[in-house]
Amino acid sequence: MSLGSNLDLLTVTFYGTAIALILIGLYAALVKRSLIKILIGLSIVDSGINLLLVSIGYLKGGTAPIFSPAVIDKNPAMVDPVPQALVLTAIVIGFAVTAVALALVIRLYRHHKTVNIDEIKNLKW
Amino acid sequence: MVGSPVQLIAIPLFAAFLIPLLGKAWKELVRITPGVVILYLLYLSVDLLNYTIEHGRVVEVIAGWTPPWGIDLVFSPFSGFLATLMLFMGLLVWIYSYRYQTFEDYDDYEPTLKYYLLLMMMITASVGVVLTGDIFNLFVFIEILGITAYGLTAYYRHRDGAEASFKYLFIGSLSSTFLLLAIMIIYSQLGTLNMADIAVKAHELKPVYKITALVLFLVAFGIEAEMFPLNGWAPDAYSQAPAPVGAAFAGIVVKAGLYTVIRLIYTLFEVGGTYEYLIVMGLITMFFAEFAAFSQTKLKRMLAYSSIGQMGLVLVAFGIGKEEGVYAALFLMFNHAIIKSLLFMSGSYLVYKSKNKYISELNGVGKMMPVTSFLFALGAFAIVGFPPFAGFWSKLAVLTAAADSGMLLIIALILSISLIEVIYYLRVVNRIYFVKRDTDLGITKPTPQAMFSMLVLGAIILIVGFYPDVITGVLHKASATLLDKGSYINDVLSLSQTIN
Amino acid sequence: MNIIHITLGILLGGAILTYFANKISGVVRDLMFISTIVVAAALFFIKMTPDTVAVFNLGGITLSLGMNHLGLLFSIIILGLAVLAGFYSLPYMKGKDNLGFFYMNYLLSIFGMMGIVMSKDLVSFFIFWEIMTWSSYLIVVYNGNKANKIGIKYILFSALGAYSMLMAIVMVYSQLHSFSIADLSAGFTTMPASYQITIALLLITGFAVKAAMMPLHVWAPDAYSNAPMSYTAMFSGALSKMGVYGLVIVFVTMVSHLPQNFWVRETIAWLGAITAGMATIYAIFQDDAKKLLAYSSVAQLGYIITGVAIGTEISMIAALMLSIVHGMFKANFFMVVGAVERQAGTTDLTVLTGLIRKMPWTFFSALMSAIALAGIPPLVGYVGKWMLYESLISNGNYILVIVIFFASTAGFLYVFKILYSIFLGQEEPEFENVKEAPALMVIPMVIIALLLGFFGAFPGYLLKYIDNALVVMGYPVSQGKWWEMTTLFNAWGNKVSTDLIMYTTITVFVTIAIVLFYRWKNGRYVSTKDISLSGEMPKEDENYSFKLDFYKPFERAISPLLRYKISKYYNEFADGMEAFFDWTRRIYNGNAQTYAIYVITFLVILLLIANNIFTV
Amino acid sequence: MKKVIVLILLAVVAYYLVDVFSQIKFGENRFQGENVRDFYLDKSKNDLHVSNSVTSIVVNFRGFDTLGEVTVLFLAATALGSVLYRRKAHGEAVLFNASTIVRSGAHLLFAPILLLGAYVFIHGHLSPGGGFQGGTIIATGFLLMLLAYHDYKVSHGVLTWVESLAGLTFASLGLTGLILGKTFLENFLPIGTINDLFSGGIIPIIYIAVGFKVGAELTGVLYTMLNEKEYKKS
Amino acid sequence: MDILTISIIIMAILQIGAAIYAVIQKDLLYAVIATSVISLILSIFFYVLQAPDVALTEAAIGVALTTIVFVITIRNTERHEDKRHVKIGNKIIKK
Repeated sequence: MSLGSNLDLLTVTFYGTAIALILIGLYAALVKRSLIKILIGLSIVDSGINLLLVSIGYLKGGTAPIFSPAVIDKNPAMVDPVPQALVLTAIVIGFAVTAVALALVIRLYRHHKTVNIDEIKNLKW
Repeated sequence: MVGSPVQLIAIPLFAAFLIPLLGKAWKELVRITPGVVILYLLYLSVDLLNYTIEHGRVVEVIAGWTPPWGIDLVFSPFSGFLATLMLFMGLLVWIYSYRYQTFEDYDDYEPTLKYYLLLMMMITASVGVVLTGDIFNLFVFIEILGITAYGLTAYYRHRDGAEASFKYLFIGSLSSTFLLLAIMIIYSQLGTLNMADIAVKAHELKPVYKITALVLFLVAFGIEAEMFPLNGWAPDAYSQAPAPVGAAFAGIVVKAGLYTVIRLIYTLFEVGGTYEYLIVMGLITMFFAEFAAFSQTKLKRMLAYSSIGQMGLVLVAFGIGKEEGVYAALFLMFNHAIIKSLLFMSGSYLVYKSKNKYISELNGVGKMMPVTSFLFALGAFAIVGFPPFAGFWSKLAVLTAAADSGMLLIIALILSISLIEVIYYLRVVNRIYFVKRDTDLGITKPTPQAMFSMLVLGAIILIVGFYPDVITGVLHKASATLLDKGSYINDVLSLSQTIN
Repeated sequence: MNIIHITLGILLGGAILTYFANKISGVVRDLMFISTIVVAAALFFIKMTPDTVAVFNLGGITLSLGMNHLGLLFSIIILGLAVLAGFYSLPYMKGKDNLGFFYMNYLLSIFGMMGIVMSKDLVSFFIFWEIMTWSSYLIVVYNGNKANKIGIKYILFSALGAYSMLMAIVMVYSQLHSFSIADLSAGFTTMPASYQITIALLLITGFAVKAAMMPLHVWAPDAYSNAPMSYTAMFSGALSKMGVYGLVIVFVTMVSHLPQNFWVRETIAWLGAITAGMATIYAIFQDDAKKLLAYSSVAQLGYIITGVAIGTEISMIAALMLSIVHGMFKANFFMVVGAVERQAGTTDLTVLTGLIRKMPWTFFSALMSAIALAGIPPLVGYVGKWMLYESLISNGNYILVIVIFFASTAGFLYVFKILYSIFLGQEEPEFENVKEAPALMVIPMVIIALLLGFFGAFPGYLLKYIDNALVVMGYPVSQGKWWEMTTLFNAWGNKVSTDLIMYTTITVFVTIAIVLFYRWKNGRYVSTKDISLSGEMPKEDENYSFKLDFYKPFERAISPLLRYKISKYYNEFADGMEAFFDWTRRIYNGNAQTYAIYVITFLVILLLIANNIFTV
Repeated sequence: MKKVIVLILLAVVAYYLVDVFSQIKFGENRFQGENVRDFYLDKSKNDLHVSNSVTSIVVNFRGFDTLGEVTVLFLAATALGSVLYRRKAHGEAVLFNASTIVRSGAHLLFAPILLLGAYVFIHGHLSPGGGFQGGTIIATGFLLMLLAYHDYKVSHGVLTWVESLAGLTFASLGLTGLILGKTFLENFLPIGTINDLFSGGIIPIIYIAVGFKVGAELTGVLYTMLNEKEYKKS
Repeated sequence: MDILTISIIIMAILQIGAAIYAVIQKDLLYAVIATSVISLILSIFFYVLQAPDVALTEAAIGVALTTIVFVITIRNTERHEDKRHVKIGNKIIKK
């Protein structure tokens, strides 16, 4: 089951969706007023980045980079494992940052009774 | 044989996992172990620094795989100097925050454990950022630095810590997004993540990739280094964090951010126009930060803006670029770390009781807290560059560097900025000593250990002021190492031939 | 460890020890303070030989300190005034709080000044200059009232001057790769023309701020009047002379080589003259003695600046002579006002009256320094002024002479105002129990007064030192015997000397004094109320000595000129800057999303312009 | 107004992103010379005898990243704890008992989920998966129990012990590499033959430690957030 | 254009639609669910791109944990984006 067929269509879909996700995420983060919606936007940006990172590592007709017993002697062309390792770390860091951000949102709500970013402006000038 | 640089990161990690257990055995251990660890690391890094000054770089390989394949840590006089400076400041911040009064009001086991853990890890993360030789590893260390900074900024309940921390997190996550995009472009084209390898292969990059990657890197690292349009979060984070953390921000965290920009421009990419970019951005940052600092009414926010302004000056010095430029920049970094931390430490004791730290609440505190206000005034006189103190030599170095490369306009701009600095710092000193006390705010005497760390900083200012040759040797060696990129590359990449 | 190390070491060590001595007790502090000054001065004058050099190596820069005759001349002013003002300030400052701090800064500014006079290279010159600046700043704001406004104005202008000087120093370094003044004067002509003129102008602005030249003088009146009088004596007497010292060096080493030599000298001379004129006019209408003296000090400096700017041999002698003499009588006048303030409690001229009988010695020294200030023959002020006129006329700028002449005669007006309102006039019951100032305050004043007289009679003593200084600056030797003036001849060939006029006036005055003295016995004591006013007998409580609006008609005549006070424009500029700064900080409006939008806009701008600013 | 500006900005960013990424060919082998990818694949198969090369990269070649990674999670949990810390918890937790279906289902599913999680991180070096994935699955298992039963208590002490011990094993394995004269995190155990359970030296051990650590940490995080007292009611 | 490519394209469109829905939807709970849909499709893409490890991680962290953490936060703060659109019964009333 490999993505052999017409490559340029797949380029458009994978790169296209990744960049679309990044842009939609950024739009949400920059325009929406609710803190949670901003964080949703940021997590969508993270997903877009991760998709982009993995799709960069893809190789036409390559299999997963695992030398399972079935495939160990045939040594087929393998997909690039390095971006996968990076994405693994990036996903977990993305989650950690989102968790801390949401904790901050709870704390802000406790104090300001609102999650609207325009109303949380004690520190200015 | 001198210890290996990886201990500078492995041992604090080991201790970080150990501390929760130690805490169960004896509560006080939670406060003591970070200090002991940082002290040992400081000893180690000073020892390493002396070694590298004689014998050149120490490149430490991790997991046995030599640089282009595995991750490597580079302990050169340049990164070593920064690491030692950070560890020294970390030690002083730890001493300052040992049994710090506000923490006592929180005298619960939970928050103190978390504070000391996050503080130690913030220092280790900055040392990690400075030492690592791999861009993805740099990304991970910047994230650790970020997470600890978010946690520490939001430490106090009674202040707007959460708001400042959220702003820092929001902009920080944007910075990590751009960083990932840039690493992606670099990896897809060059197939390697090692800095020396990238530096070698950078010329193979097609212009479109190189420029986009450079821009993404500049914006991501610009956020960490608090350049002008990207540093909205910085004043809030500095002013809302607890006093020791504010001193740590000024002394350590912003140095790591600045290091990333410098490593990018001096080693990673040889792109024309980056030095002018540094000068222009440095000047803009200096202008806006100093203008904002001038019209501040709150003390810690004023110190925050002034710290950003000083960083702008360091950027300009790095932008000037030749041997004197880098030497001046490093001298400025050293002075800024020492003096700004002293100002944060002593300043926050002067306005300790006031809720939002107005400068007007400083009136006449000189008589009540003679030593702390003397130290604050000493810091103010030093940062402004009055001669017998440390700040003068670094300002002179920057100006001579600018004059040598014939940038008269830049000298004029730097001097007019320091004119503004003179006014708003001496305005505060005026209030401390020469205006009668009109508020009924009580005062808090600093704890003995807080006084100790402040006095150490004050002594350093005087020593470096009267006899700057104490550290100029190290600075010259460090600036020489940064400048010759060739020796960095073949030091790191030559290892691959020897080991396997 | 030659004499330079010792003197500077004593001064610096003394300053720090005095601060800590204050913790022990007042007496120890006073002792430590006065002994530091006396020992330093004594050692300096005994053992100083002009060729001793001390070299330090700090931060990769060689700092060399040495002494030449020019430096010796200025150090006479500094240490002389320091000793006298030191003794004066012991009783004057009794009872004020944290005096350790005050005396430390006092000694630090002396240390700074001695360092300036001794420094052979620009960096040490700048270091001591800044030490002098911030230590004098700490004293200007010492007694706290309106500290912020006056202090900030003072430090702003001094920092402006210091930083323009620093820029010039750094430009010199970039051209000649050395900081030493000798190399500078040798290599000045090799520099490109644009560098030459900018360096010269920057240095002139730097020194003009300290010498309170017209456009940059705004800080002087407040700073002089707000500082304690014992320090102001030294502040206006010696500290402003550092500006003159700098100007002398600049004009001698650099301006003479400049292509625009004539224009620079002309503008600075005119600025000096304008300073003299305007400051005298302002001084006339001041009601507070301190403010009046401050403006008068700015005016006197105006003469010196003109003298230095003209740059011929006689004008340089006049300038140096005036700076020494101004140092003496200005310090004396400030001490007088300090004594009056301490004894009578106020320095407001409209309130003070009739202290002549109560404070005779103070009156005597006030009289002598008034005569010297106004340049009336028997005293040394006349010699300086005379030589200044001599040089201006022989140099051909006649309009300048008219302005200077007007300024110095108008000078007499405010001198008379201060003498008349404080000492003469009918006594008031309010000042009934005013006694003479304590001995320690009176002795320095009387010493200076006598010196004024002595040098008036025998100017040669002073001129000997000035001559050695001129030789150092490259002028030919001009000094004759100790009683003569100079062997110089002015443009019309007759000798420049005031001996004739000087001795006639002295003989006339002395004879009158002797005659009066012998007739003293059958003199009749007359109370100030015993005046017949066209037949009316003055009632007991009426006081006919008018003090208010002393020169009202003169003021009405001059008032259109007074509207253009320069400080009005400075305040407008300062408020404009403040508003602009306040506007710029609005950029950080506290909303995290706006900061994120700033980041994205910066990214977009960088992406758009990346191709043409980064060349791959 | 802000919307318009943001849209324009994002359009420009989109243009540049598309411009760069359209030139990077999808699925085409870009690296010809000796490059990192082939090196890792070859070394992971022959030197380390680890079949899942992603795991060998994550744990061995770029082990330092994972050490940093684990610290990030550890610090995130600490920072989260310090941000949400409240001295006197007032008001009762609003957690309520889920419906019986969920409770019985949770009871049924809890053990298999833990088993699956354990399987995933034990076979990290053989089949896809590993420390992070296994740990998260275990955390979801505990989450299920926390949501189902309002009085389900996860003892904080045990979590801290597991978390710290796992972290210590990871760090000490790295340090023993250093002590034995090799470099930090280098493999010093026999690497066995590829594709059987005990292959790849210290890599599986590290990944198992990571599994425990991540599992304990995320459960702690979820526990702190869930037991965050319901503020609205009080 | 075999079946796999078509299904990928459909899923891609679905993902972008879910992203837009997540941004536009006022009720934050639905927005969070849309985010988990995005992560789910992302996990499938990772599987298709021959990256099983990452697919497993994305499934575990992206879909499960991120969603639950968001839901917990919504429970502690506000469900609707701006208070004014409070839903009573099925009518949305501006408060």
